[in-house]
Amino acid sequence: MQVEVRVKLKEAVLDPQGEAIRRVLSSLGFEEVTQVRVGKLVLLEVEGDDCERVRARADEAARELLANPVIEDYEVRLP
Amino acid sequence: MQVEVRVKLKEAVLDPQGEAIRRVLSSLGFEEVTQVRVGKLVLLEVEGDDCERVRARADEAARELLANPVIEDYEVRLP
Amino acid sequence: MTDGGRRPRVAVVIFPGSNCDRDALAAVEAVGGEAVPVWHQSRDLQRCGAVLLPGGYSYGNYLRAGAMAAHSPVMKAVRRHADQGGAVLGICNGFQILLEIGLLPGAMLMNRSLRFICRDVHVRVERTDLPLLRTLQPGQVLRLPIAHKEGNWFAEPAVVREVEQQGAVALRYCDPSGQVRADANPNGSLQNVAGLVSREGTVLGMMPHPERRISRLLGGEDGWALMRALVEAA
Amino acid sequence: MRWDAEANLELAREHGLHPQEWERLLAALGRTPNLVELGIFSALWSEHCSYKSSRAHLRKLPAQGPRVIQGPGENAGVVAVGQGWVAVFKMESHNHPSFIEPYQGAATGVGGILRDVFTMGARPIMALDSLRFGDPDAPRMRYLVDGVVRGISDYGNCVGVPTVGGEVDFHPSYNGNILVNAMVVGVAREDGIFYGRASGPGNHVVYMGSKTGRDGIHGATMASDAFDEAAAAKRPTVQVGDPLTEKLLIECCLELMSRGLVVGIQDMGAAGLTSSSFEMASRAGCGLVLDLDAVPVREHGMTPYELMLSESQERMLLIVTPGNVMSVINLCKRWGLDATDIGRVIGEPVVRATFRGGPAFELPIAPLVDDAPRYERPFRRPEPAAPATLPALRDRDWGTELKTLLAAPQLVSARRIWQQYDQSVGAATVVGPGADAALVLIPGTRIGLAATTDCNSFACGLDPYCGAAQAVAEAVRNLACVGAEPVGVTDCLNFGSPENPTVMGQFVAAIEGVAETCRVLEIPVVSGNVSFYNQTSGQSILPTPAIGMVGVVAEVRHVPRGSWELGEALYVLGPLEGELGGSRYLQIILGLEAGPVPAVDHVAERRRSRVVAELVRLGVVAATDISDGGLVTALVRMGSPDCGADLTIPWDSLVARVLFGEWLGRFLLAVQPACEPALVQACEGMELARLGTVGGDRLVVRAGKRIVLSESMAELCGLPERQLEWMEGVQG
Ligand SMILES: Nc1ncnc2c1ncn2[C@@H]1O[C@H](COP(=O)(O)OP(=O)(O)O)[C@@H](O)[C@H]1O
Ligand SMILES: [Mg+2]
Repeated sequence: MQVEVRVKLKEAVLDPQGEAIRRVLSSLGFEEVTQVRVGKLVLLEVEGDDCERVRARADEAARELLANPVIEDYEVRLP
Repeated sequence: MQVEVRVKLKEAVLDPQGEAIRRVLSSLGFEEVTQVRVGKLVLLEVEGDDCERVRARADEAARELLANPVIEDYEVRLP
Repeated sequence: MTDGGRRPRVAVVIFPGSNCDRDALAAVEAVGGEAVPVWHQSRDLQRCGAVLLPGGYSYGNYLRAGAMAAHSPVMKAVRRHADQGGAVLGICNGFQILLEIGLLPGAMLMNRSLRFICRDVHVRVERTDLPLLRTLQPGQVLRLPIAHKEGNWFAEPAVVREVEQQGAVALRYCDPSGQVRADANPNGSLQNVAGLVSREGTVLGMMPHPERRISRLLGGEDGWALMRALVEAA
Repeated sequence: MRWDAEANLELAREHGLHPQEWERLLAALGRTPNLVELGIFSALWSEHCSYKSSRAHLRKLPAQGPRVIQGPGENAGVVAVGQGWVAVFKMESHNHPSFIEPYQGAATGVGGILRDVFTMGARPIMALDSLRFGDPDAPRMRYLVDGVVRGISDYGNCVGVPTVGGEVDFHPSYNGNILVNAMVVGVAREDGIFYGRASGPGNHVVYMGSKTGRDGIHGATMASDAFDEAAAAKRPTVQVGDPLTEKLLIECCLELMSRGLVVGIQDMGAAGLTSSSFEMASRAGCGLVLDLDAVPVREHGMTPYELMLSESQERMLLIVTPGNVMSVINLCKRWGLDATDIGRVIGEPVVRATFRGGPAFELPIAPLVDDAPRYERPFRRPEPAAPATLPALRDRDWGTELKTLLAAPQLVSARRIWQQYDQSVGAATVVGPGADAALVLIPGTRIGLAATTDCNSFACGLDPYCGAAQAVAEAVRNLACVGAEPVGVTDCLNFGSPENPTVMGQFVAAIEGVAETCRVLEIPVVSGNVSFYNQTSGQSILPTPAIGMVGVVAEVRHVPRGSWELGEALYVLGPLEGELGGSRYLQIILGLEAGPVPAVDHVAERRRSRVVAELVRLGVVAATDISDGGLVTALVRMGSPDCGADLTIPWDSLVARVLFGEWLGRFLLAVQPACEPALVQACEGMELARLGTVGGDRLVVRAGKRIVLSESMAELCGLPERQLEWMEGVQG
């Protein structure tokens, strides 16, 4: 089953990459884009079909490794 | 309105980062994770409320800047 | 912990992708220590009195710099060693690993310029009353190279306050005269932090590379004292 | 179409073979090949693998010398550098991939050249990159510059090999075809060199490193299974680099070799498993049997065609005795690398492969490797550009012209590029980028290895013979500035289409220029690379024979200085007046693409370079050579924003030639007053002019009593930094 872990920088953390993209977009004429934030999309292929179990495990993987709680939030999504 | 651009490596393109993460997850006991691919989640805050127009513009931005068509695919999602 | 005239043993941990391990081993020997390479899968530190986590790209720095190395078997032993008051020096990627396992506070973001930066910087020594800094002079300015893409130290305001109150900032980016200024900050690090030290002064993390500066032929000897302090703490 | 379908002329054409080549193939084989065999032929007979257009001329390069241990023909060249140490080096291009995808193209270029060097048993200790871009304002150009630099940075920094030098230049002829040439220097003990030879029938063939995917397979589109057309559309044409795996390969291979566990070893570079297997077998006079089902794969349903022609990165082929196979596999495992036994060495000179229990192909080795087609392409020797008709160059606004020159892309400071490279990992860099040449210690010794890359392609366009000769001479001078004596050359010859007689003529002339200069100066050319077909819509790039040169300092005792110090005296060694033909002054200020580019004066070059190298080693002088832009730009390079100089040239000299003239093997030297007598004595019998002293914050030049130039050093030093200012800004 495919699981999606979405890792985003916390609101309070400055995202220089997002800001850089915003500026370039604006210079390309996309002035209507007022903010850009860049996160990670970690796509896991997980064996097993017990959705709750898979979700719990993905959550664990995200907590332990995929996200750094000091700067990032995450969210696990199943199909 | 918040728009999400999901940028992923094309399927046949090697993802060394994903593979390294898979290996470490496996050594941490997450053997059920058989594949990992890492993509980018670009969250745009866009002015305007004409959904179709916003989608079209986000698509344009993705094509021009956010994704590298040689190795990446993208997808635009509205809320 | 020198016994019978033997040189103090310093463990240099090697992760897949470490690339300053050889330089670190050589530097430890050059300042009078016995450098012991320790493989990341090792579960013990081979009777070493101090640990050096060298720079490089452990696990390719994929995901986040230092994130995956933090989960290596050897890091359990390193944490135990630190908890018991043993000395640990993390240089560059080693610093990032120390942040990832929480031995030092905060996290590294990508440099403000979003680029890798390799150049000499000046850092001011903020503490000299702690074991890993006692070979230095208060306010001393060192000229050392940095070489990293993720050295932009970040923590929440409350944590930053605490860090400052505790005097946990060991090194700050400064100009050649020792002034801590915004334009002397190469990467956007909060409070110009270049290095952090634990409360007891036994765990030190720093972005600049002292191990590359222990010879006049190779850009200077400003790293010598820091390497020496580690050996003396072993 | 299936991989084992019978090939025909039509398919051969689509694989880039000419009808005569197809006939030759049929004759050599005595039967019609199947598709995978055709793919193998087309790869090995490609220009890239067979050097079919260049081989006849490459032979002119001098490859012999008392220090040479391995000349061209192996993965890299090897020269002895003293105390039992050898330097192993090579330069290679990755131009086309970098134009398509600059980041991955440049990254995998670095990866490939690193493998060529450590494959020989040498630890890479430094990398250099020679870059050519188009007009900075041309479409996509910033994206290309940025991507290439990031690619080199992320890959080289991760593997932990310091990038210590290189060059960068801009010219519209590269608008549609940039150049990315990378050079790596490694070191080994003389008895620790390994070769890419599949010797010893009965030995095993071990595949090591990343799994094989469908990356960079160039053959005709129909080469995939017909029912898999959707997959064909998704096939990536660019390879993706994995520097972590490369770093592990370096450490693991060096350990395998130092433990004597391998008989032969080669990386899978261009044409992947095909070139590595055929070339290794050919060098040993043996053959191989391969079990293609054993090749580790990343994707499902890969055909023999894809397996043989994939260019997936970070893969090696090892030849191992039967008794050592398990040890090899275990050591690889320790480094987290996969290793798989995929075949055997046989005595019969063929490569035979099986797939799913049946034969996949069987090909004799000689026709594919040694007897590949050779061409004596027709060529037209270039007429050197006519001498310029110069305007009267008197009483001009020299200061403004100098500033215009310094602000031009050709004179750019590469600092913003090399600051993104780890220059000091390895803790052995004595002199990094920003100087005339780099100087790195062999680990654990005081032996210094110096390296530089040089090529003034503008001059090569005007006169390929003299331009190429000058590139060699400039490299020698650059080495001298860090105290080193040259010991060997690698080259990367970047040209347009060899089927165009004009381009072929440039190629021949450039090779002859390099060959003659290297022969007279006794510097062997031990490795190199040819990159043809650098053109877009019929427009060729400037001829660009990049020269990579390695030198030695037997014992480094002083750090060579690149800049002057307050109170020092300044001298020009060599003629005070340079030549304006082919100079940057002509190109940029007068807008003249005109010659003549002078021939190299071998005797003078050698004498001066030797003396400068010696003085630098002794710590007597700081030196820089006078090249791009002439004396004034050398002055700016040697000075600093807060420290200028005051110079006086004879009232009757030709100011333009003194300030902006190039060529003729000139050096600018800075020396402490106390050391002036030593300098003068060492240069006895040579042209040496004392011009003035260091001081003040301006650059002042007087002709007799008249001030001809007076500019703020801070302003001058800032100009070459401007070009790449946009790199400071951030982008996504
Ligand atoms: N692409 C590059 N990568 C690394 N270093 C570079 C690059 N381009 C230029 N440099 C460095 O900048 C300095 C100036 O280059 P260049 O003008 O070509 O020197 P020179 O004329 O002495 O050969 C040299 O030290 C060179 O190594
Ligand atoms: Mg040059």
